[in-house]
Amino acid sequence: LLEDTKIQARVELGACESRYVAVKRISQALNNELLELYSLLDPPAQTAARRNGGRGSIP
Amino acid sequence: LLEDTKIQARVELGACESRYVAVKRISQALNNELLELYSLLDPPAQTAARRNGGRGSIP
Amino acid sequence: MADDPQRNFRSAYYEKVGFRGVEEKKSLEILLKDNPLDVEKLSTFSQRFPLPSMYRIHVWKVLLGILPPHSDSHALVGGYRREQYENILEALEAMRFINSSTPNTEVYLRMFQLEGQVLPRRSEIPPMGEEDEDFLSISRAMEEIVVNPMDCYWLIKCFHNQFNTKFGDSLPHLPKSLQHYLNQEEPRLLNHLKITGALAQLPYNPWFNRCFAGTLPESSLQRVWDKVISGSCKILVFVGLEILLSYKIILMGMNRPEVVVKFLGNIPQENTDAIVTKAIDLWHKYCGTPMHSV
Repeated sequence: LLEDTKIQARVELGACESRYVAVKRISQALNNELLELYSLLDPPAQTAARRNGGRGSIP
Repeated sequence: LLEDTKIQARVELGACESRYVAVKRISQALNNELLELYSLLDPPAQTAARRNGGRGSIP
Repeated sequence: MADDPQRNFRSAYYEKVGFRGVEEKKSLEILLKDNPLDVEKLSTFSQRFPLPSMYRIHVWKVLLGILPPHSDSHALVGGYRREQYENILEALEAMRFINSSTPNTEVYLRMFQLEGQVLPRRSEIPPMGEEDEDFLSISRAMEEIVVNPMDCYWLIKCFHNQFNTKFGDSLPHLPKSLQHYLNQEEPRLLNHLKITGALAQLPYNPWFNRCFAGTLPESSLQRVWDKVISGSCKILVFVGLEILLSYKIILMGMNRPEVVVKFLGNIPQENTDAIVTKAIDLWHKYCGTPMHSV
């Protein structure tokens, strides 16, 4: 029964994982599109965008 | 022990779920931002925006 | 073991010379070795004793559910937490909501808003509301206590959420409760505050909604938050009460409510440690030494 519970848990976690990966891809695509669009819109800000692009770069 | 395993699994799934929900909301926010930006652009691009707008709508 | 006279003597001695924490630290270390961690016991410990500063952040993370009780889940869950944090940050940067010069506290607010689906449109960002200011105030204090930005965001978010979920309904009753205990301790002061009209204007929002963030310096504040995070909002009443009692003579000499408000909005920062210690004693006196988190 314990083994059973563990397997079930692993399956559920795997399902959650794949749902996450799917949406993460979408958000990545939107993210890239947004960066691209901004770089077309106002070139001067482009430099700023690239500078800030490094994730986790909170001072 | 069985109860313990169940609790552990629930906590792990909860954390995975929270990460999933967050990325879903990120997609929505990026999508809104893109739509707003496209609407500022010239009309042909606006049409394109409408076409692309569907992209972020996650099932 | 509690009856061991030698041990009691030793504890009393430690207490006198300021080493009271030695035995508490040892018993906390034993609790922290448990796998899975007993969250109930950790709450009770934190209600009864001050947390040693070296374990404070860790215990807060467990009590707020950021770290799971099972140590073999830490790596997995820690990874999820990190990704969640990084994803949000990356999106806000792409949206140009934040950049490298945005203050951390504002970054945390925008992250929190995005997660709560209340991120404003970037073209029409409204001025900060009262709730935003409460969040920022707590963020500023947490930032002084927690060095790592990712830990800091998770702690702010979960502290804020837990506090409002658990105590949201109790918050409106805290001013009445404060009056009740002030009446027990110092009816003359209560009367004076009533007559001058200051009672209705006490800084209830910074005291109760912001849990004294911005009122107390962080070194004192974290000892109050130990109690809040482990399950008590009543402690806030006693900290407010002790502030009033500590400045009784000054307050009795003030006859205009705006003077009282101004004074309490900017209390001297020197003896806040003593105020918190006395507040915790009063809280134990009226509410008992908790065996369970209440």
